[in-house]
This record gives sequence, structure tokens and C-alpha cells, in this order.
Amino acid sequence: MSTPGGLLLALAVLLPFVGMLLGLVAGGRHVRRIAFATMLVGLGIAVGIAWAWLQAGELAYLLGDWSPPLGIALRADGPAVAMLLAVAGVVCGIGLYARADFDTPAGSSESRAAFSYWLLLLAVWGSLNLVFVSGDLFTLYVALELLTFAGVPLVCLAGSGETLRAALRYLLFALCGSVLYLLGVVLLYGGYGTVDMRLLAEAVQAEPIARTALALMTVGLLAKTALFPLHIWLPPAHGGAPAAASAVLSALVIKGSWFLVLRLWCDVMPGVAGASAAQLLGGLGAAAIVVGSVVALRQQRLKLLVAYSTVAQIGYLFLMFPMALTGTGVHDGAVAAGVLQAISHATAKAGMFMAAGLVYAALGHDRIDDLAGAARALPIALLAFLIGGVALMGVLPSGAYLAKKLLLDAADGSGQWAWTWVLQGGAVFTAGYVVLVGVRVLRRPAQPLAELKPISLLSQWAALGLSLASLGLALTAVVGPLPASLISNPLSPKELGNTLAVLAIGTLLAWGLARRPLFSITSGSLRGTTQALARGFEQGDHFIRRWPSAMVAMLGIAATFGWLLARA
Amino acid sequence: MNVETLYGLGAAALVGIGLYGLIVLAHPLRKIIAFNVMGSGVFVLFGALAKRGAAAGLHADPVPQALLITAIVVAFAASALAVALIVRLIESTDSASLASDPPDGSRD
Amino acid sequence: MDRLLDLFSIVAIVAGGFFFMAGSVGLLRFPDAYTRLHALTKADNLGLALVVIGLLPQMDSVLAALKLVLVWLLVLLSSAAVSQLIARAARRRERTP
Amino acid sequence: MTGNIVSLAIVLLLLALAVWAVVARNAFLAIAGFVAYGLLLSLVWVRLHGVDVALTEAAIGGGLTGAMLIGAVSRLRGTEAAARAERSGAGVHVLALLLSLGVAATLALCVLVLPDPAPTLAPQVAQNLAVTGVGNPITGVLLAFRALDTLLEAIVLVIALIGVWSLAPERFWGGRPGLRHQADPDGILAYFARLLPPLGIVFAVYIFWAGADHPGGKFQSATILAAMWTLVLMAGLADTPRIDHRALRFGIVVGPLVFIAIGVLGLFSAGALLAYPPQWAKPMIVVVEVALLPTLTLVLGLLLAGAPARRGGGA
Repeated sequence: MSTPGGLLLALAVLLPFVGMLLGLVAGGRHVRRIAFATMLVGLGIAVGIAWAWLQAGELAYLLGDWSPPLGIALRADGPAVAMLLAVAGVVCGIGLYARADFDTPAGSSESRAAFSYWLLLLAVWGSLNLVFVSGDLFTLYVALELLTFAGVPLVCLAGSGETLRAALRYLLFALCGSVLYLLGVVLLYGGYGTVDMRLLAEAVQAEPIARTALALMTVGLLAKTALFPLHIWLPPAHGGAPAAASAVLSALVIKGSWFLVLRLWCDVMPGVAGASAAQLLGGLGAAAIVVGSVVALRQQRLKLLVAYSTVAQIGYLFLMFPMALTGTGVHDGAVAAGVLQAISHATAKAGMFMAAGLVYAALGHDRIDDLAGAARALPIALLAFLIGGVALMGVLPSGAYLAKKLLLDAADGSGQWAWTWVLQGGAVFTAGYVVLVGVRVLRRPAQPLAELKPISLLSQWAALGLSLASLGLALTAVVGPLPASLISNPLSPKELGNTLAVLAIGTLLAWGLARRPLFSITSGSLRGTTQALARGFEQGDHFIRRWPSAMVAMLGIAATFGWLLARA
Repeated sequence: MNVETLYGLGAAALVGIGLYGLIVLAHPLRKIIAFNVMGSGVFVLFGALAKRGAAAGLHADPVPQALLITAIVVAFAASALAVALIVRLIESTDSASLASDPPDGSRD
Repeated sequence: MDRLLDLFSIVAIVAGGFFFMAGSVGLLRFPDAYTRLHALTKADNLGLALVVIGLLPQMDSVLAALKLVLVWLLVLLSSAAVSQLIARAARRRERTP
Repeated sequence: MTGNIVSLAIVLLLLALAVWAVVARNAFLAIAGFVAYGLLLSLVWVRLHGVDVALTEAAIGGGLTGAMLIGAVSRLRGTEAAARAERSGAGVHVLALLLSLGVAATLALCVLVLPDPAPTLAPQVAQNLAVTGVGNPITGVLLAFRALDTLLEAIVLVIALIGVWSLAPERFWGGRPGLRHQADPDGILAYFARLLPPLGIVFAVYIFWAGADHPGGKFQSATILAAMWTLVLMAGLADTPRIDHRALRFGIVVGPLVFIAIGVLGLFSAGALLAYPPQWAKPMIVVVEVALLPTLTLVLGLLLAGAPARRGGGA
């Protein structure tokens, strides 16, 4: 049945697409104006949806007044509303940042990059809203394809050979993922006669068809989310794209397919999923954190460091599954933690990529080793970068901190002490590359920096705004539905001690694994071994990021899921 | 062994053939052909399910067939974007290889 | 009467099948592009004509029968045009060293 | 019984063509096999009682995709040799074979354990079809029950077109997509391109109109129109429009925008977005299909033409 606020869901999906279509016709300078108008109205709709959800609880809307299984229903529960609101905010932040980069120059009537960027940004937004609200698995397949077709051209917007190769690799690997997802949808229709998620949740039992469908769909979505070891396409794509595009790709596009894994495992087929398969998802997440962070420390360019940081942060998104699915139903606290982690990553990562873009625009390069003195030259941009990094480390009032607390509670509840260690230790890896960049930029330059190119103040404040949003996300617990008791005093000895310990171990990691010694202390034999270890990680990452090994890994994981699901 | 099961098994084989091609073939254009073969395997499976669902005077279940038409068009759009990318990649780099260059082993 | 028509259909369609087979054998056995084109367009079109004629009595309406003939004409038109283009391309490739 | 034998023969031939398309020596042979595979696939759809899908597969799957791939293979510039050098070792081949066989076997097992009274939505479609005013159940599903999917599909095509256009070199932005085809004005191709399109257009309009009650519809007719346009372009009789041409851009967006407008109209007249007032259902659906026809024809044709590759000047 359609609830009163339900129509807003349909508008949230259609508005960005209407904006894109009007922008396509208007062309030229009007594209950006139409995009900004759409962002304002879209933000209003997102707030309206949140307000309607606070009043009425779950929202639903039957399109064409046909109820499932014949028609398509749009639904929004807590996680969907939170993601809708967060994505609307991040899109507006990215819009403000990109206003300077993607402006139609005075001479020409229409510039390719600006025209394409604003239309594709609206397309990404519309397809993400559809991913969050659609209740129909086939419509979600079309939404995933929309997301990929809007994301791929963003990678090669600059048009250089290397980015074209990264975009092609991304498109082909994402297509492999979506064809596996479609295969799962087909099997579910064959087995249960419907593709509506609510009806499927009631009809599905733990039998071969449902298990095969879940295994195939999950692996397809992991390929599109680039969870380790299926991250073949992410680093070159996100590292090579223009900064405003990398922010869209890293902060927004990968959240769509992750959200679907959450929907499938926690809403549609919790019975089929079982605890042991969830442990595998969590294991892949933990591996992603370790490999992503170590290889991030080895990078020589800031944007590639941030791209590998995304590979690591995606691992965090999947840490929730062992706690969410403990075999006795779904743990809501863990799901809320996952959504919070996704939102805090979206905001912080957007801020970090924007800051990296500003550094590149101002200095003309983003080689980490030559960033000495950058902090003094670009205070707001580097502050945005470091605050984003600190927020991802899970330092108090950040969203990541709140997510970690919720997951720790869930882990204690289900007695999984191993995951408690991973949760506590994970922040150390994030601290590694944040400390590395902090030290490089805060050092005094040997000779004064060359003349900086001017960069727009609005872009800097947009980056800082998003990073601060991620840092302050935990304050929403005070107003939102989450228990406020989780927030303890940030300066209390326990919290402060924890933060300092994480920073200390992070510095140790950065010292050991980074390419060049941190404080130019002469490198002892210990550093020799850590360097060898780090190079081993780098070679391993390069081996996994070859096409045949990534495809074999994809099917290997599908087979493992199938086996674990059958065994559960 | 009715006709639908025959086509269903054929579809499963098509998916396998397409998947093998996707893993092994190195040139991206060949990968797109393998992707289309695998996609059509999924579509034939869906078509076989549709025919199994024939009821109420209809020769086949119209809902999967409608979804199929949508999926075929989406698959064409995917192939069109991929082919355009390949042509541009070859124009600008004279190579269509997907391999990225290894991390430089230079020690600092 | 319709038994006679059925018999006629069977004979015509089998003959059509034979010409299709002849065209394919020609494709495999003939030495160069031109003779292969010749075999294909001639034999296959004749084969299709025979199959269409064989099917005409089985049609339930004149409109459907006309559509079948239209199909044959379209195949005739397109195969004639395409074979000429391929022949010209083959000749052009021969002339340029 | 004979039906099974014919189907078995078709499936075996289909698998043989699929294997050929994957393991052929070079890309051109693979595409030749793939086009034959696409056409045979439309025969499979006829045997599976999916005539609409057969039309779509023959037009889009076999036709346009084949034409696009052949166009691409002519511009590979010897990159195949490099790809052959990059072939992965025997170990990967064996592993790939095992994993693909595993997936295929799992799927085959799932096909064999499908529930016997096959779950189907055919009864609900048959019951509610009268309200939509169209006779063809597939058109009813596409435009009434699951109208959002069809709208999103048109938007997917528009986004793919924006993506293809955004690949253009900066200097050609605003120019004409694809290469300028030169053909002998009184040669066979020009003659063919003058003779076939009128017939093709009449046929496309017939398929479009029949789509309401019989197999057919806007996608199939738009594909035929796009094929005719491509034929005329290849024969050099016409040139692709400049991409900043206002009328072209309006043609590209008119379909989805009209669809959304009628959807919103349905909100007021029939109480729900994308709904049609009962007695007005058929005319509304026809208006939507008429609006989608130019959009689909233009987008399919322009996707085939590719990214802008020439300045806007010239004939």
C-alpha cells in the first residue's frame, strides 16, 4: 500500500533524471545552472523524506497503482532514508567543489568536460536514489547498470590514454558483476515467481536455487564494489579520474552495490545467508583493510594513496556482516553501524579526494615526497585532508567511531572476540597513511615552494565542510534514533589514550612500510625487513590486479560462498 | 526431458562458454563478444523459465519476456559504450591491453 | 486435394534444402571469393524460393503468403547487393599490392 | 517428439556457434560466428513462444550489435597481435575451464530442480490486461505494470550516449559523430540505400502499430529505423548531425520527458504516478510510444555512429 510520504520516493528518483534530460537539451552554460537547481530541490526532497520517515516510519509507494508481484513498489526504511539524505548532502558538497573545475570557459559555447560532468553527476545521483528505494530486484539491476554507465565516463573525463584504459577495465569488470547479478535474479524468478524483495523474503527457503542465486548475486555485487581481491579496477580508475569525479566514484558510486549486498543479506535472504558465509565476507573485509592500507603507504602519488585508502575503507563496510548475521536473525545495531560507516566514509573520502585535487591544482603535482611545506601554503585544503583521515580512523565524535562502538557491542553480544581485535586494530592501518601524509606536508620545505596557482576558496571550504561533517557525524546520535549513551566524553583518559595508541602504532607502521623513511632516521636492519614485506604486499597486489587472476578470484569466491551456504 | 529443460541446460552451457571466454580472452573486443554470449545465455535461461510459466491461455509468462526485452537493450547499451571506449583507447594509445604497468621497484 | 498440396510442399521444401546444401558445399569447395559468392547467392536464393513456394499452400491467409514472398524478395535484394559489394572489395584488394 | 529433435539440433548448433565465437582465431572470425549466433538465437526465441523477444533479439542482438562489432574490428590496427602475446598460461586456461564448468553445472542443477508447477505471473497479467487497453500482454507489462523499467531503459540509452559522446577529443566537441562515409553515388550501395529505406520505414511503422495487440512495439521498430538510417549514412547519402544541434538534442530527450509528463498526469487523473486513467489507457500508451520512437531511433543510430570524430563543417 502507498503511504502518504511515498510519492517523495518516486520524485527523489525521477528529479535528477529530469534535470539531466533538461540539461542535455539546454546545453552550454545552462547545464551547470540546471544541475545546481536540481541539487537544491533534491536536497529538499531528501529532507522531506527524512521528515516523513520520522513521522510515519517505513515509506512505500506503488508505481502505477499496481501492487507487487505484478507492479513495482518503492520502499524506504531507516538505512535507505539515511543513505538518501547523506548522498544528497555529499552531491551538493561535490557540486560546490566542482563549480570551479567544470565551468564553461568564456570563449566556447559548450565545453565537453563540463557538459558531461554535470549530466553524469545527476545520473549517478538518480541511479543511487533508485538503488536505495527500489523494492524490485530487476529494477535494481537496471539501476546498477545506470550507475555503471554514469560512473565509467567520469573516469576518463580527462581523456588521457591511461584513464581510458582504467575506464575500460572498470566497465568490463563491472559488466561481469552485473551479468552474475542478473543470473541470480533470473534464478530467483524461476524459483519463486517474483522479483519483489518483500515477497521474496517471505517465499525464500534455504534450497539450491536460493543459495546459488545469493552466491552469484553477492559475488557480482562485490565485483562492482571492488572488495579485495576484486579491486582490480578501482585504484587506477579512482586515482586517474579528475578530483571531482574521483570524489563521486569513491564516495558515492561504490556505495550503491554495497547497499544491495546489505539488502540481500539482511532483508531478503537472512535465512539462506547463515553465519559462516558472513564470516567469509568479514574476512575479505579484514584482508582489504590490511592490504589496502599497506599498499596505500607504498604509493608515491596522493590520489593513488587515497584510492588505495578507499580499497581499505571498503573492507570496513563489510566488517559488519559477521556481527549482523549470527545465525539467530539480523542484529539491527550492526546494520546501523554499517550504514553509519558508509556515510562517514562517503563524506570523509569526498573531502580527501577534493583536497588531493586542490593540492594537484595548486602545486602542479601530487608526489607525496615533495609535499613539504604544502600545509602552510594550502591550510584549508590540507586541513580538510587530515580531518577526513582522522575521521576515518574512528576518533571520537566521528561517524566511524560510533560505528565501531556499535559493532563492538554487537561483537560482545555474540561473543566473537576475534572481530573485537580486528575492529580495534583496524584503525591503526588507517592511521598509518594519515600520519604519513601529515608528516610529509607539515615538514618545512628545503627551498621555498614555487609560485602556487590560484585555487577557488569555495572548493576548499566545500572539501573542509564534508570532512568536518564526517568528523561530527556521531553528534547525530544525539538527535537520531541511535542510543546517545554511546558517546562518552572525548577527552576522557580512556578515549584519549586509545586515540594516542592508534596514532603511535600508525606512526610505527608508516615508518616501517613507507617508501622513504619518515624522519630520515638512518634505516636499520629492521626497516630492511619491513621494506621487503611491504614490497611483497605491493607485488601481491599487482598480481591480483591482473585480469585472469581477478576473474579466477571472483569465481573462486562464488564457489566458496556456494560451499559455505550449502554447509550452513 | 521437455523442451524448456533442454533450453535451460543449453543456457547453462552458454553461460559457462561465455564465462570461460571472459576469463581467458585477452583482447577487450573478444571479451565483449564473450560477455554478449554469456548474457544471451542468461536471457535464454529466462526465456525457458517464461515458457515453463505458460498459463491462463498465454503461451508463455509475459513478465520475464518483457524483462528480457529491457535486458537485451541494456546489454546493447553496455556493448556500445564498451566498443566506443575500445576504439578511443586504440586511437589514443595504439594498444588495447588492459594490463596496468607494474609498481616501479625503484628503491629510495 | 490437400494431401496433394502437402505432398507438393514436402517435395518443394526438400528440393529447397538440397539447394541450400549445394550452396554450402560450394562455399567450402570453391577456390576463390568470386566463385564462392556465385555459389552462395545463386544456390541459396533458389533454395529459399523453393522453400517459400513449398510453404505457400500451408499458409492460412493470403496476407501471410504475401509476407512470405516479401521475405524472399528482400533476401534476394540484399544478397544481390551484398555479394556485389564483397566482389568489388575482393577485386580492389587484389589490385592494390 | 519431433519438436524435441528440432530443438535439440538448434541448441547444439547454438552451442557450437557460441564456442566458435569464443575460441575463433581472430576477432573477425569470432564476430562472423557471433552474428550467426545472434540470428539463430532469434529462432530459439520463436520456439520459446517469445515472438516479441525474437524480434528484439534479431534487430538489436544480432543486427545492431553485429554491425557495431564489425565496425570496431575494422579499426583494431593490429592490437590483436599484442593481445595474443599477452595470452595467459595453460594453468589459467585449465582453472578457467574448471570454474566455468562448475558454474554451468550448478546452473544446470538449478534448472533440473526448478519447482514443478512453475511459478508464473501469467494469470495475473491475463486478468489485469483488459484495464491497460492493449492486447499484447508484453506491451501491457512494459508500459503499464512495469512502466518504470521501460522509462529507465530509455534513460539508460541516453546516459550511454552521453558517455560515448564524452569520449570525443576536445577539438571535435560539437562536431559530427563517426566517420564521413564516401560511396560511389551511382554504385550498388547507393542504389541499395535508396531502395530499401522506404520499405524499411513502412515496415517499421507497421511493427510499431501492431505492437499494441500483436508482437512488435517501439523498440523493434526503432531498431529497424536506426538500421535504415545507418544504411543511408554508410552509403554517404546523408551525414550525421552535429551533436550541438538543438533539434537533435530535443529528439533525444522527448521520449523520456513525455513519459514522465504522462506519468505525472496519471498522478492527478488516476491517483498514482505512472498510472493511466482506465478509459484513457490505450491512447496514453500510444502517445508514450510515439514519443519514445524518435528518441530510441536517434539514440540507437548515434550509439552506432560513435563519438564525435569530425568538425561540424562540411556537407
